[in-house]
Amino acid sequence: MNNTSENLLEVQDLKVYFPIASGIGTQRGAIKAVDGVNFSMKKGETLGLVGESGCGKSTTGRAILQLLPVTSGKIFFQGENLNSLSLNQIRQRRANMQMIFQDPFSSLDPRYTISQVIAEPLKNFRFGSQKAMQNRISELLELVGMNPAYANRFPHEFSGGQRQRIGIARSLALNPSLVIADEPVSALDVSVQAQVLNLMEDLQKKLSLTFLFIAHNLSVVRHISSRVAVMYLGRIVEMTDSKSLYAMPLHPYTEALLSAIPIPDPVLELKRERIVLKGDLPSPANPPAGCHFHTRCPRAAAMGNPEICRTEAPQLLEKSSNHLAACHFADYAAKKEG
Amino acid sequence: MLKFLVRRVLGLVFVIIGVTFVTYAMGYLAPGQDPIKALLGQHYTLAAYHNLQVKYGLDKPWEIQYLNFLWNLLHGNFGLSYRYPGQSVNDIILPSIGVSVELGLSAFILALFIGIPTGVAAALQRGKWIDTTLMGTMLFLYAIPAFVFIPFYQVLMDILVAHNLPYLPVSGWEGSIYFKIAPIIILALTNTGYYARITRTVMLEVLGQDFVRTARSKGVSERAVIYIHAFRNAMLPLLSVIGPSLAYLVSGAFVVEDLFNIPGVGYQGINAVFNRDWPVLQATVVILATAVVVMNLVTDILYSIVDPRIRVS
Amino acid sequence: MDIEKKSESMLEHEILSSPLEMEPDILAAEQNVSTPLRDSFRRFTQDKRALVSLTIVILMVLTSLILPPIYQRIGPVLSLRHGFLHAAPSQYHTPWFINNEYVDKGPSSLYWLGTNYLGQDLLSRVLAGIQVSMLVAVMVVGLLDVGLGVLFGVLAGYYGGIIDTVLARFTDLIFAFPGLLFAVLITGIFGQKAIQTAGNNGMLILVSFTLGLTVWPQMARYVRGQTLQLKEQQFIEAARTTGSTSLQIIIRHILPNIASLVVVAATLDISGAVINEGVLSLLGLGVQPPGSSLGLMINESISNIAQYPYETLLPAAVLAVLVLCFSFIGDGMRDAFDPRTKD
Amino acid sequence: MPHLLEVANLTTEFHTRAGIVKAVNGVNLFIDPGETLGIVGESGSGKSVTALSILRLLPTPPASITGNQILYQNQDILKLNEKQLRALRGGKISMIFQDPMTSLNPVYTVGFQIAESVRLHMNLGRKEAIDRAIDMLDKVGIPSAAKRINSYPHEFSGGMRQRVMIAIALSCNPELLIADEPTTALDVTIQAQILELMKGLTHEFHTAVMLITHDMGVVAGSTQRVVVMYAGSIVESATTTQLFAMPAHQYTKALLRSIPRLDDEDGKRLEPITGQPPDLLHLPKGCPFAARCPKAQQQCKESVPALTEVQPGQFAACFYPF
Repeated sequence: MNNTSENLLEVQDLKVYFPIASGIGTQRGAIKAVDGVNFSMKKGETLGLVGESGCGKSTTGRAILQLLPVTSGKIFFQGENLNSLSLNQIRQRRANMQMIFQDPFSSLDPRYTISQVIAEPLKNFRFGSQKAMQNRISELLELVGMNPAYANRFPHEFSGGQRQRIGIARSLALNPSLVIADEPVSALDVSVQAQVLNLMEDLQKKLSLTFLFIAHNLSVVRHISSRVAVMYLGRIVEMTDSKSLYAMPLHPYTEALLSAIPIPDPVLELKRERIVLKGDLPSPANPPAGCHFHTRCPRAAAMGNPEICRTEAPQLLEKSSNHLAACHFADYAAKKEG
Repeated sequence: MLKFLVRRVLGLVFVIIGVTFVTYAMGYLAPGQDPIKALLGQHYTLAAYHNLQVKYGLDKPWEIQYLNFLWNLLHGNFGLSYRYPGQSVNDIILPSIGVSVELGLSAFILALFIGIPTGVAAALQRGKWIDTTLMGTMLFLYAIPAFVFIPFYQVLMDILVAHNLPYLPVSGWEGSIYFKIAPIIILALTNTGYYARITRTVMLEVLGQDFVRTARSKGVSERAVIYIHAFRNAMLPLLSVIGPSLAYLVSGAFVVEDLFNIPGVGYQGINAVFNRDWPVLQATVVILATAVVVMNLVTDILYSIVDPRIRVS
Repeated sequence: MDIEKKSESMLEHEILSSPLEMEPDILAAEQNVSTPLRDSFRRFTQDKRALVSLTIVILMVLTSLILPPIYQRIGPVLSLRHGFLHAAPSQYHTPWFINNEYVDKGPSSLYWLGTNYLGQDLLSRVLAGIQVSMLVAVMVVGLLDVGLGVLFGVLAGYYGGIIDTVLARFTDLIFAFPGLLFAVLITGIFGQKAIQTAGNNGMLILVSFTLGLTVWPQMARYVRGQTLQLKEQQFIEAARTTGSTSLQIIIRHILPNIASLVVVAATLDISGAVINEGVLSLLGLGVQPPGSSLGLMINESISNIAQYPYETLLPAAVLAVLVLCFSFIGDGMRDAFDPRTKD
Repeated sequence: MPHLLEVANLTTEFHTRAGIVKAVNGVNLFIDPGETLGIVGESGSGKSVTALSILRLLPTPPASITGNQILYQNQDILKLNEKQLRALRGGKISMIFQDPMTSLNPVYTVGFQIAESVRLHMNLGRKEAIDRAIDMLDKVGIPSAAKRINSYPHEFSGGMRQRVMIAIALSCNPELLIADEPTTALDVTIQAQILELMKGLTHEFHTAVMLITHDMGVVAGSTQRVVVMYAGSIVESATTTQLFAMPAHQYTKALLRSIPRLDDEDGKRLEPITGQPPDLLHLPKGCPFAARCPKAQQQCKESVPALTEVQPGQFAACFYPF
């Protein structure tokens, strides 16, 4: 776990707070978007980061790429702490870590042709002659399943799925080792989602990419990730390989999340017991004390609201082999299942 | 809400201080003849010169002069005229304020009451010939400045007079209501066009929003959809442009007062320029700027009353 | 985080909200290449009102430049002041030549558009007036409005912080001088000095400078707002992740994307500049006789409007046409570049 | 038993500058009292436009709604005048929309917005209407309803706003509720709450529901019958059990295969539908799905298959079903 050299990426106690300004310069408080996140990624694996809106999953991804100011914590990428680098040094590292964006409409400059979009990273890192660049662009377009003949067209002539392919081509232009995909299919139609997911899977194998796959949809994450981390209000509450997560979730939030996802099978739906969480997500500006989840937690309720849940924040600990959960009563689930 | 108000008022004070400073600096830097010499004429004694310098406060360094200027301003005293010995600026400018307020406010209200309903009507008839005609007219009114309308108006009146038809006066203000009709309407034209165009745009935007569809899906009548649901929302962006649009009234007022010989603030200001009477010009600028800033504050307050999202925070 | 929800039924939404402008996203993509710029151009060329206006403006400007040298060769040599003075058309067909023997005359073969109360040639004065209007417009809008407005607007929007605060305060201050007040103040106080130093050219520079100073904060505000919106777009973030520097992002992505807004706003500001120059001249604060400007022509003749209405209405009408044309062009450009603002 | 609502040959077109967009193309469907019908489809399939056409909520122009009839209890909605239509909207048929953030009027209190509907349709006075509004807020699970009645929409979260929308929609005891993607804008855990709430309340009031969604999972869990739309047409119509057990249309089959499922076995590769949906401006001559269909034959490209019964209660518009 602490062997930094083996891990491509290691995030230690990452915190990202956004100040809430209250008028005349004074700070009223902070939105704790990411509040102490730890995880690491090996080369070639795909980690799925899931959670509902406002849980801090996208912020985590952007913080890793140094796209927004990190409040505290360390981010080791290829053994080097990114937080200690200058802006210019970070810019140099960008060749190695790329991002795929959520919105296929706003992630491509409407005034750029497809080839200009893909050329941007190549130009920034002095890829070579004009000719070499054109060849590389054609190669990338073919790689993502687009006809290179379209290179001189503008984004508005393409559908959402096609634009997402173009965005993927851009992110791969510099042969990055880490790609952070921020909800890459959530803006796409269901029938197109599968195309893009398969493409990403193929590319990962072909180019031995490391993916951090951020999504709110657990069934999508399941397909593409070898490991999954679930976030709630700025913290990781559970992290394990995707098989055990779906087979035996230890955290009550994961349980509820899984049970809330409808399955396209009426027979199964009829039989399933659904855990419906009470109430709304608390504000990240003012998260509940103790375990962030205790206000909505069905397990705590079933156990008569133990005091420890309200007072002490549970640590993310290994509860069974390679299965981490941040719940005072994680064993309760294991016993129930067992 | 109170905090918001305090902040706005503080900002306003700073802006007005800025205005006075710029105005003062300009008057101080003004090239040309020494005003004291101008007042004294060809023959004067050094003692008389000095006396007058003290009286006008021009013997002190500039920063003291400015502070004095501010101090007097706080007491509603704009100082002494350079042009008319023995007259204070207040004597000259105060009577004109009432005239300008009457002219400006009437024109403003007229513009609101014609512009906004016109805009709403055009929005409801979008794309039809009524819309095209109304908006063409409104663009015309908005684009053509008052000083183009006025000559045409005057010629029209001359023709009416020549044919013994009823007509309106082409100059003056005090006397009867007939003097006031034309200046007010002509001053209102630009803003009428502006309000109508903005209202149409805003109404169309609001009418396309989801909550309007919700209202219709509830069975609310089209009238209520427009006046209860859409218009109240359209008022928000409207209010935010009405404040700045008052500036047009002021520049329009210069021209209208000048060409109609209406003794308002703008008229006095222009006269002061030709008389090189800087204290009067300074007073004009400060009064008009304050008027606009205060009106902006008023629209801000109205805005926060109409919009519950601001009211709370 | 709401984007996915928005685009779920993107197409349906698109149809409902902007029905007349639906650009089909699922284009069969077999037609000839359309670019955003080309689309705007096509929309503009379909706007008849704007096209006619553009033609009129071009014709007026060309006439004001080409006609005077020709006009100055046409006409007999006049014998004036009982034969004491002989004047060639190159003299009396100028804006400033005073001819006491041809005062307040209507159009004739000698003076095509007639003369004013001093016997000056109205055609020459109108053409010179158009030149002045356009010159001021170019200086005000081209240099100060666009130059300063874009520079400070982009910097304030992109970097925020101190630049933004300073811009905001400065804008507040300028906006507190409503309309022409600032220009009246400056030209009133420094006008004579400018005339003494550099004649009417000096006056024009002073007028342009003061007018420019009052319009650019508005442009900067527009640009700032648009820049802030663009900054939210993911392609800006994407540019950063691909290793572009801030300067590169501004030059490659921000500027091209605000260009249409700037062009539209600048066109509309031209109307404003033409009007404001007219107002200042009308109030006697702009170009001084014997120079000519449309506003000054109105100023000179309006006291005699009862006897000679034509002398006032002519410059007024020319100015109205000029201003209206620029408004129509600006309106057409806005519809062309941003079809969403039109219904 | 007569149908509650019967739509016959509904066609909705949008006249745009680029041409005529055929958003809904000859749709026939019905809904019975108390039943929940799902309408499922992707973006641009015409499902929302169908719903909006039923209540004639589309601006005409640019939209034009033609069709044989939309029969609601022996009344043809297409022939109603403004007044009759208003009595129907919100009274007999009410609607919930996708985006709870924009569907409520930001400048009025939620109490006003519920009471407005009540006063229009239930002949109640101001006071009674407010009482009814408090009742409804309470029913949809908003705590301390009597106090919250004076709150503005921005003071509620997305899920809470959707509850308010439901309160408005159900406040006049409608016989039919049209829910247009009511949970798409919400998080999954909130979606579960809202679906549960809708199910409970519509059952309690015996309200028929037309549930429009793109989520096959939601359809499976909440409906009795399903209509599948593609490119403006109904391609399949069946009971929910039939549809998922044995989808008949090739599109339905392909769609179900392409969706990532929570209960998929590990390492299963998704089977995407190739290509893109057709451009509604230039619909192909034959079956709209032909270009993406693995089983398409020459016939499919030439003529449009009609919706025919392929087994009792199951209809598909496909030449080669199953």
